[in-house]
Amino acid sequence: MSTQYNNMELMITIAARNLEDGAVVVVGTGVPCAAAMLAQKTRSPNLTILFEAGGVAPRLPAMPISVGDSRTTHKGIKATTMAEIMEMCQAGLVDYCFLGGAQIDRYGNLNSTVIGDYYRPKTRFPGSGGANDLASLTWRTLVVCPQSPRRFTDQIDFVTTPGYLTGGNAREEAGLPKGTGPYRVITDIGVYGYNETTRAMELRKLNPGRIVEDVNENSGFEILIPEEYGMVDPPTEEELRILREEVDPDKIIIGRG
Amino acid sequence: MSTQYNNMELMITIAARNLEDGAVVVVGTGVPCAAAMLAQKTRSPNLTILFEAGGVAPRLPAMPISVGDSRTTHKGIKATTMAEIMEMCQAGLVDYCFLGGAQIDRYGNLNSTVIGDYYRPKTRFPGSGGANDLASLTWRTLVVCPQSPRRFTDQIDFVTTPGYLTGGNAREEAGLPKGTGPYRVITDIGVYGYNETTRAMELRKLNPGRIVEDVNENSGFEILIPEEYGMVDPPTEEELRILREEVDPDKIIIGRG
Amino acid sequence: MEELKTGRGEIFTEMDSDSMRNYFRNKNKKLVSKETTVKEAVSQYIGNGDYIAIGGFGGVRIPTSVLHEIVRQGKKDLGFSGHVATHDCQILAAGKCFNRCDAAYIVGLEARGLSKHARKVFQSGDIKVTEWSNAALSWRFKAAAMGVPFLPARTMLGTDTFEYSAGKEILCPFTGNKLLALPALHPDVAVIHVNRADVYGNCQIDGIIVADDDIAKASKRVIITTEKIIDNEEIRNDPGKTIIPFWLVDAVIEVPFGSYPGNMPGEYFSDEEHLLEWLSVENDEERFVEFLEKNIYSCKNFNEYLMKNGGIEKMRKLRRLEKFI
Amino acid sequence: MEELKTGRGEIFTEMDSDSMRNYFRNKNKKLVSKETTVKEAVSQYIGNGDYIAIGGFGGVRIPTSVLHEIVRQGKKDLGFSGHVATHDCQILAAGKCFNRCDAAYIVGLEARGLSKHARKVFQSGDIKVTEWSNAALSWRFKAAAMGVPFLPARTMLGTDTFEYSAGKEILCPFTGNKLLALPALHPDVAVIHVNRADVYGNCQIDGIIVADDDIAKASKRVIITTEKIIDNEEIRNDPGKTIIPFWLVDAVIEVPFGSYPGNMPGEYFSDEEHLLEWLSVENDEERFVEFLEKNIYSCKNFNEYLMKNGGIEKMRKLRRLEKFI
Repeated sequence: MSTQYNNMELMITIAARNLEDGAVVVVGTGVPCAAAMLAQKTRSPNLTILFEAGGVAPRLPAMPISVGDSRTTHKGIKATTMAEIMEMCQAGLVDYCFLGGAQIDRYGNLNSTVIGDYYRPKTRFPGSGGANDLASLTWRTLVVCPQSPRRFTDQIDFVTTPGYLTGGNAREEAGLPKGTGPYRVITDIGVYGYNETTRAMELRKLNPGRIVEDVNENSGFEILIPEEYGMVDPPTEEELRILREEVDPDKIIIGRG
Repeated sequence: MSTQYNNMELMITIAARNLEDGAVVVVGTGVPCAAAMLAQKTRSPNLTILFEAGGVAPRLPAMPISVGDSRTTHKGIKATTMAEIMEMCQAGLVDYCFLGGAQIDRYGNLNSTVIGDYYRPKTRFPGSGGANDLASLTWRTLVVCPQSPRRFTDQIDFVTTPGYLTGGNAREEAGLPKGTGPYRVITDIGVYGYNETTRAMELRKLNPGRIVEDVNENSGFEILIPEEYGMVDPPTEEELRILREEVDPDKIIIGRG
Repeated sequence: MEELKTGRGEIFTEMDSDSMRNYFRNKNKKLVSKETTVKEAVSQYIGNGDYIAIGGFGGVRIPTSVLHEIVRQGKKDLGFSGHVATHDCQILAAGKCFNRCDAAYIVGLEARGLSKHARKVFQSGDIKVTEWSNAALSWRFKAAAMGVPFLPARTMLGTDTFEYSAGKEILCPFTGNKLLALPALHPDVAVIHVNRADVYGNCQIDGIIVADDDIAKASKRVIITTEKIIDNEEIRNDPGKTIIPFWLVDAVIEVPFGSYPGNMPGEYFSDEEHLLEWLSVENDEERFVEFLEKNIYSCKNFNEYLMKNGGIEKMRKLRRLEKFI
Repeated sequence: MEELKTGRGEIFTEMDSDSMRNYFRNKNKKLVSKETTVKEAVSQYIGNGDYIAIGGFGGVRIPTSVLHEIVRQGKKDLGFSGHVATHDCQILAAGKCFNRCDAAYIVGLEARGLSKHARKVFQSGDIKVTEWSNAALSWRFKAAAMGVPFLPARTMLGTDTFEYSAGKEILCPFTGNKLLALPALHPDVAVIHVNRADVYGNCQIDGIIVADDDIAKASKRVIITTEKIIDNEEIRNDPGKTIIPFWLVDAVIEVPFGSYPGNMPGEYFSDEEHLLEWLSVENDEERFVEFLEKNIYSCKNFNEYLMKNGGIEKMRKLRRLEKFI
């Protein structure tokens, strides 16, 4: 491997590869936005980027600091309301959303509300924001986060945002739109999907330089290891060049890796 | 009576006097629009005129031909959707609407849908349009129409638009907003209101030159005649001048009288 | 508890939000040109039996060129939403193109009077009609646009309009009050005329929107005719002005004077003479047949219709009427 | 049939559509000037215990001058909707102004990090919180704006966010599918900063609207601060651009740079240094007290706050950041 890159650069690159041309994605600030920009500048020029606060398909001049700041509508196709973006999601027009969270469980449920008792929380986090909506209403939820046993836990304190809930058909039975749900979890160790029947997290691909033991050593629950799984191709020089020179020249995001 | 005027001019003038300053009114083309314009130019400069198709508070340069034509937004405050106008009504912001109809019954219910059997109508009329909505959702419904026993009938073929339905509390029991309902019927003979308890039509004022017998001779149902009722003041010269010179100089509406 | 009522009317369109989600998922969302011709768009996107929604307001900002082409191509058994359908309804009635209708306002032309022919069609008993009000149809489109199967409202209750609708009475889950539930309305095709659009289908509209933002979102396919095609950069210079975004749109056609004889806000006023002529010829079967032959069937395209009705000189007059009211 | 669930959270605001209709009926709808001062508007229109909704998006197009004045006047026991409440929530938390909150996004400042002080307030157990999502709060405002007591949606189902909300599961009256019912949210007061308004309260907004069209309609009283006052003729020259109409508005105040240190689309970018300073001083109780004394309590008005943070020179820089991104 001739080219050096950090975990943040790796995760952004993998995430970008998951956004096919012609797709519609709702992104937040940071990693998701960087991944979407990288995708647009590589294999997916026709990727439509939305921001939940109302920005539609801007020509992003720089990384937004807020999902509602003026960069999110710069030379955009539409500047609208949060309700209209959410209604697009509800109507089935949006393929992907990108989320993170303080905790994630084996069914892809996310916690960004509280650690500890709800009424006397040890730690209060922001709450759902748009996460619950995007995960409920877009077709596929992508999660990007570094992996640790504390974050990957079945002792999730609060289900802020739905994954497959209790697994199996639970999600659809709860009334959430058919055919939606968690799709990929992209970490510094590997890329995970969900078992078609049980809806529990399972390995899809290992990151370069990782061994399969890393997967469950860094998870509080058991991630299924199928007989066959792939290896992530390392970021190409071209991907890294565009990411570093065009997407995030000030290293606001990739500098954290 | 030194000044001559026709029935149309009389009805428009009476209608205009019912629109107090600061009120909000949804109007259609024709008489309602002329009445609202006359009110604005006389005692109610702060009358806000809405058109159900989306026009808000225009400076009307001429009589609109359609409630959606470009005159309805000329130098207006807002140009919006039909849904937004209807939602303003539903939220309780709109004081008056003006309606007509092929038939009206003693409780102020209106028919503008069919004469005869619904499935094989003798005559098909346009239907509700916005009439049902405006009568359901604005505070007070004004009806302006020439009076005849055929039009004023208890054999109404179809309740397109709600008055007090079957009278008494029927309207509120049906789920329509509290405190709303028919307010005045302005005809060539008199001005009618509704009994506070039974909600049946009753005389409020007689038009100039009319006698009380004219009321029920020109109605298919019995209009209540209370012990006390008033007399309509004839249009003033000033009202007629403004109506003829400024509101409808081409005599498009008043020419029909 | 008293029984809650259901209107006896029929629902003509798809109700299931999940089916519609699948449909919208598979729409092409690439920024590609959708420029085509009126002939091609009608042939490709409107099939016999389809349910269509027409933008504008009956005689204001209507897609006349497409309506004529529907008649010319002899489309049959259409459904349509009569959400103040005036001249548009009259054109489709002339071609006997439909067999069912969600009716809020039909057969009339507002202050201009009633269409004798459209009335005859509706009085024949051959057309299935479900009654609604204007707000009800607006909110049915809005429900569809929002991706929910219904919206609650406080209109139509207690009337025959409700009785012959397909609405349902419900109780508010919070207050217990009676409300009207309106089912989402998802047309197969929307046909909308706009002031400006780029080739991808991003549209700007001047004046009232009526329900066209929601109709575009509610419909499976969207045909746009536009007074003029503008560059995508113009759209991007004022993103607050985009009413219909490209991913909803299947066809874009530049049709100057495309709302004629209707009014086009900011562009030209309605041709009242021609509209009155239309109403008048309906009184005489023979004259009506000739009139339709001249104005629709024998025209190879919309320009020919414009030329037969005064051409550039007439358009200039209607522009002046609009600009110097 | 399985039992339908109800969230255990509290509804903090008026639910009855008829009561709200009576309120709106009695609002003054005359076209009269509502110009006033921030001090006067806060004193007259915001009472202790009121529930407020804040326009913009936390750190974008926020009515900072009014938020500071609320703190300065020591308003207490407010409720508020945390519909991406970031710096706005942080300001109100600094003044310990509220005791209840509809929370979708609170205590954080998006990519900038979390507010230590706001978290402390929310972790104290003294604040009643009902959970929602961003879309849920948007739709709650929309229900109120539409004049209906609830709207259906397909979000939040199956999660703890639902469990701690005040939503209800319902079945669609048409399809039988499970849906979420969201109760209308009618704040006592909305406070919204806009790009341009006339003295009557007709407002134009550049860039995203977030939920401010609906918030203005949903609220009993509306306070508008505006970058500049424009003539009513400017409003009438482009009626398609009016987002908030005058009859909803109770107070209008011209406050240039009124969203500082937030971003104002089309005008100036956010002052990230000052926002980071604010986050940083929250780590030290003493420095935080001094910081608030300097930036809020000792300021006789908003201009003084701007002067203390770089004045005209700083504003010029932020304008350049916005205009030449």
